Amino acid sequence: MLGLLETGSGFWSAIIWILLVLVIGGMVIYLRNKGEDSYKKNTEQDKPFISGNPEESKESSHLSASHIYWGFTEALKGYYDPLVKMHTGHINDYSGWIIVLTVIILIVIGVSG
Amino acid sequence: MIGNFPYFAVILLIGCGIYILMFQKNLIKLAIGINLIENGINLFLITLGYRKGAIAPIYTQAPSGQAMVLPTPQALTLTSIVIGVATSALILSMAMMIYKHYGTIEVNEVRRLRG
Amino acid sequence: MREMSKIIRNVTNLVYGFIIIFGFYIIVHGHLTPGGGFQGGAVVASAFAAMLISYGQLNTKKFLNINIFSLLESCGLTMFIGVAFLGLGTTFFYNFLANSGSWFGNIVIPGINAGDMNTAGVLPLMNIAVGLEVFSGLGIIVLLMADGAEYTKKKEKAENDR
Amino acid sequence: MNSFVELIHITILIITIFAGLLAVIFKKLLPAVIAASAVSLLLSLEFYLLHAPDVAIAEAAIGAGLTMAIFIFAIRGTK
Amino acid sequence: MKKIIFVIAFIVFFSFLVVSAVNMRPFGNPTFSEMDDYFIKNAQSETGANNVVTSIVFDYRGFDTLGEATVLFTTIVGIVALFRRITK
Amino acid sequence: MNLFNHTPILILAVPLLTAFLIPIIGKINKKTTGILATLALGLSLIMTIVLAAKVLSVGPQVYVFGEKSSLLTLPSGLKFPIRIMFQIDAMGIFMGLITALVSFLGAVYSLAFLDNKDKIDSYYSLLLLLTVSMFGMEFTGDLFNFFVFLEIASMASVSLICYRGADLGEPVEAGFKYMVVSSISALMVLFAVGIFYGEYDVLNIAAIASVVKYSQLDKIALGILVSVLAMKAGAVPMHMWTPDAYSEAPAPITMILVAASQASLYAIFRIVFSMYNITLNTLAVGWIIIILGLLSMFIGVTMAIIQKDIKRLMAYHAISQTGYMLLGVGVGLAVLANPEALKDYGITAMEGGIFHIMNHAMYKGLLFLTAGALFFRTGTRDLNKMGGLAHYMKYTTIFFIIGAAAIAGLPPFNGFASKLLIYESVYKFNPLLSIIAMVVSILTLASFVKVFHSAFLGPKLPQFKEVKEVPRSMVFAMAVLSCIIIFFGLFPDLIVKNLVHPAVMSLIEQLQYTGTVLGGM
Repeated sequence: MLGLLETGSGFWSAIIWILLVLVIGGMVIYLRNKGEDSYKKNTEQDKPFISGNPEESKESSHLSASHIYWGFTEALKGYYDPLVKMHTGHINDYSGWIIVLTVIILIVIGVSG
Repeated sequence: MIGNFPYFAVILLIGCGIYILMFQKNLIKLAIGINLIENGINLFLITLGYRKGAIAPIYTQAPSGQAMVLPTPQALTLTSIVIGVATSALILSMAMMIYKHYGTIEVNEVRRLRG
Repeated sequence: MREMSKIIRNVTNLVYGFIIIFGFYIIVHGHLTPGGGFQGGAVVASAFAAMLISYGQLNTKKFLNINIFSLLESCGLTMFIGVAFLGLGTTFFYNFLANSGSWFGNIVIPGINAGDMNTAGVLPLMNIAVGLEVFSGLGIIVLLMADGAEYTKKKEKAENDR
Repeated sequence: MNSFVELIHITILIITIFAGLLAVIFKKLLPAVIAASAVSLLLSLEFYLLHAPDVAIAEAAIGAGLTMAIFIFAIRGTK
Repeated sequence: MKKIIFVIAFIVFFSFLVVSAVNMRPFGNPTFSEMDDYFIKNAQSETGANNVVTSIVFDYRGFDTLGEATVLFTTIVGIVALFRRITK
Repeated sequence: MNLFNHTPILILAVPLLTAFLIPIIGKINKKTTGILATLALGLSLIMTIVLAAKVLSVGPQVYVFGEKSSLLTLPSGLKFPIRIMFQIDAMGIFMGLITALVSFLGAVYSLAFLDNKDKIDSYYSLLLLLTVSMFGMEFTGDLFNFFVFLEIASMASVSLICYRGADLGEPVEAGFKYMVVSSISALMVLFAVGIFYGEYDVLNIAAIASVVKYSQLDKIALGILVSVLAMKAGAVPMHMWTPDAYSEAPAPITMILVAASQASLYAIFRIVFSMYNITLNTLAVGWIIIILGLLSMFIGVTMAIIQKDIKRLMAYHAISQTGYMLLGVGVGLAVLANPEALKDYGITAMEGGIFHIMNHAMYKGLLFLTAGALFFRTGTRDLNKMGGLAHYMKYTTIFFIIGAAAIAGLPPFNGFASKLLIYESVYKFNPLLSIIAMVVSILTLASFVKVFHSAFLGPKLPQFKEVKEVPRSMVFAMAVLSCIIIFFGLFPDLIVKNLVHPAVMSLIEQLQYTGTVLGGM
């Protein structure tokens, strides 16, 4: 069959996957349409509720890029600090790491015989 | 008597160049380092082509009956010399442009791109 | 770069013509004696460098023009690759003129000889093409870098020197 | 005779290495460039002794002449 | 810390270079030279040039030479583009 | 004179001739240079496809320069070839197809992206030269010739990286750094070439393969070659030039630079598989490549998460995706001496790694082009300053979603297919590696969610009122790449069976490569 990729232990076919997604998606949409019918548009119901405070202006509510994974980077501070420090931008380091890695590879090749 | 001495000259020149590239902090010095490695490798290639008691591989008015040195490394070295001058020219003009924009050619200060 | 003293200028005047002629000799005799397109081109370009150093680049620009050089360079390269293309009847870079009896096609007797200009097929053509390319190319490099040296250095310093 | 030629080889190579070391240790740029250029010049001599006249011409013209010229332009341009 | 690593790496790298220099075949006595002997023997009759090096540069390895000329051309185009504010 | 026999050289020679002529034409009319370059690259794309059909149906092609017949490789009485030759097997033509496609689309994209810049003729000339050098690295069968093309590639890419350097300092800085490291790498390659020459007096890769002994010197040459070429491919910890260069180059050039670094990756595979093959200690070298791959994957993606510059972020992802290729092929190399394991999962792992090369070129190219489109309209690469661009640039948004989904390995896009092959086969080799690869994939998705959120989502910002959709030629280039991604995602088996599997087999079976030149000796 077209689009059937053998992976050695099984197979993958994007077309079957899409058909499955369509079927399941259809079922989900069907279920959703059967749901709550007291919801009405353009009433109080679809306005955001921020504990009774007025909604902020849209410009200031946009989260900028450097804050998105703040918690993640803060939690992994011990990993990130030395890593960022390693990227010094010195040209000497650039060439130095090449020599370091060449030496390591040469030693591994030499030891392994 | 001479043994493998030319090869040691080669690796000393390469070592000088790599030392400059790893530890010295001036952009033009880095260009000199690359130039030194280049020279070392040229010497390496020519040394590989040498044959004791042989003459240059040119038939015009050569003494007869002698062996000739290996010609291929000479052709390779010609290529590598011209490539070397091209490399130096490009590196040096970039160093000049860096000076134009940054006002310095010290490695410690030429690092706006990092992280 | 400012121009140097009168002695140096006179010596350059005297010498640089000979250097250029010697360069072209090396280019043309590339298939007979040591030398060839690269070496000859480099010698010619070093004559330009000497001229640049002794006269200063403002004066040199009167007789060396980057536009003409870049035209010559493209011509040389196109000629080189064109000669390679001409061999396409058999393969790329095929030496179709060698031993054919026509241009540069005299048959040589293997072994040591005095050297005949009219041999070696496409090699002299390629030597000339590469020589053209190399001397104009290195000339452009030298001229541009001399200009760039004036352009990038600190301006007030340049005023002091004057 | 043979050992004499070898002696010349060794001498030239030792001077070459010495010039290379000088190019490393000079802090000022102009002396370093001149030392690097001396390396090229000596190498060109060595190439000639190794029976590579083609390469010797190229190295003398390009390595010692033009490279030094563009290095000097670059030093002028970064001052 | 980093500097110490670099110094050690440099020394080890240099010692590897020394190993390669020691293991290199003896100076002046090529072990194999079949390819070059072919060039020396046949270059004159095949290309008609007395200078074997030239016949290698332009005939046997002509494509390398095209590449080399291209390197020079590339550099010049690059420098012209880099210094385009002056040449205008 | 049958031009059909000369396709291998015409693929290179036509763009090369155009590159030489462009400075002359540019003096007369600057506008035509772009169209001329695009035409030349289109011609070479067509010829590459023709050659690919020939290679895949007939077998590896050999083209000898300056010999009476293009098939005659060995001069009488000698055991090895003396002339330079092109040896194009399935792996080479696989890389060639990537190169041709990517550079053609890059030229099309540049038509609008770099409209009205001064010295535009230099730009197109360099673009053509970069393409030629990549073709040369992939097709050549001669080690010294490879060095020459490596040098052209680094010169051309450096000049293109600092193309904006006449006005700005950062591009020149990036170019300088790249130049220094690539000079070291090229010179070290030349040193290794010298070692081979001194030992065996041959320069042809296939000829070296037939005599290589894995002696002390061969080990040193192997170590140097692997490390410096891995540097050119951007493997950690020698990756630091990658974000600098990729972020400062013009966007279409960044796309081509990705393909150029993959040409270096190809060279590693060529040297390890075709030149040494089982003479080397496959387990040790395989693990070196696997560990390089793991480090690249993990450090690349974790550094990408904290970036604020959109192109720098994508550059770190390029490093991390290179890790996948190294991982897949490294596993294949580690089990090369073990026929059962090779048949069981080694070949699949290599198929995954090699297929990932093509996929990566496509989706990373697409992503860099969308980043370029954002830069073209907004004038900034800083993610903190962007926002709400989906309102203005509908097509770009769609293309970005396709590219991001593909790089994160979401089905049904092409990234998933190759990553699935890698996961499943690597799991059989060592489960831990497979798990790390999956974690990296999740982190990739996370960081692209960040980009999507901060650049495209959000309310309309006042400073971007004037922003509109990019010009048609840029949309065309992105649309072609998106179509390819979707096609590869839907029918991965077509590509794997017809292109990737022959490529893998030509790497594994050394005789397929050397036999075409040396006649099965």
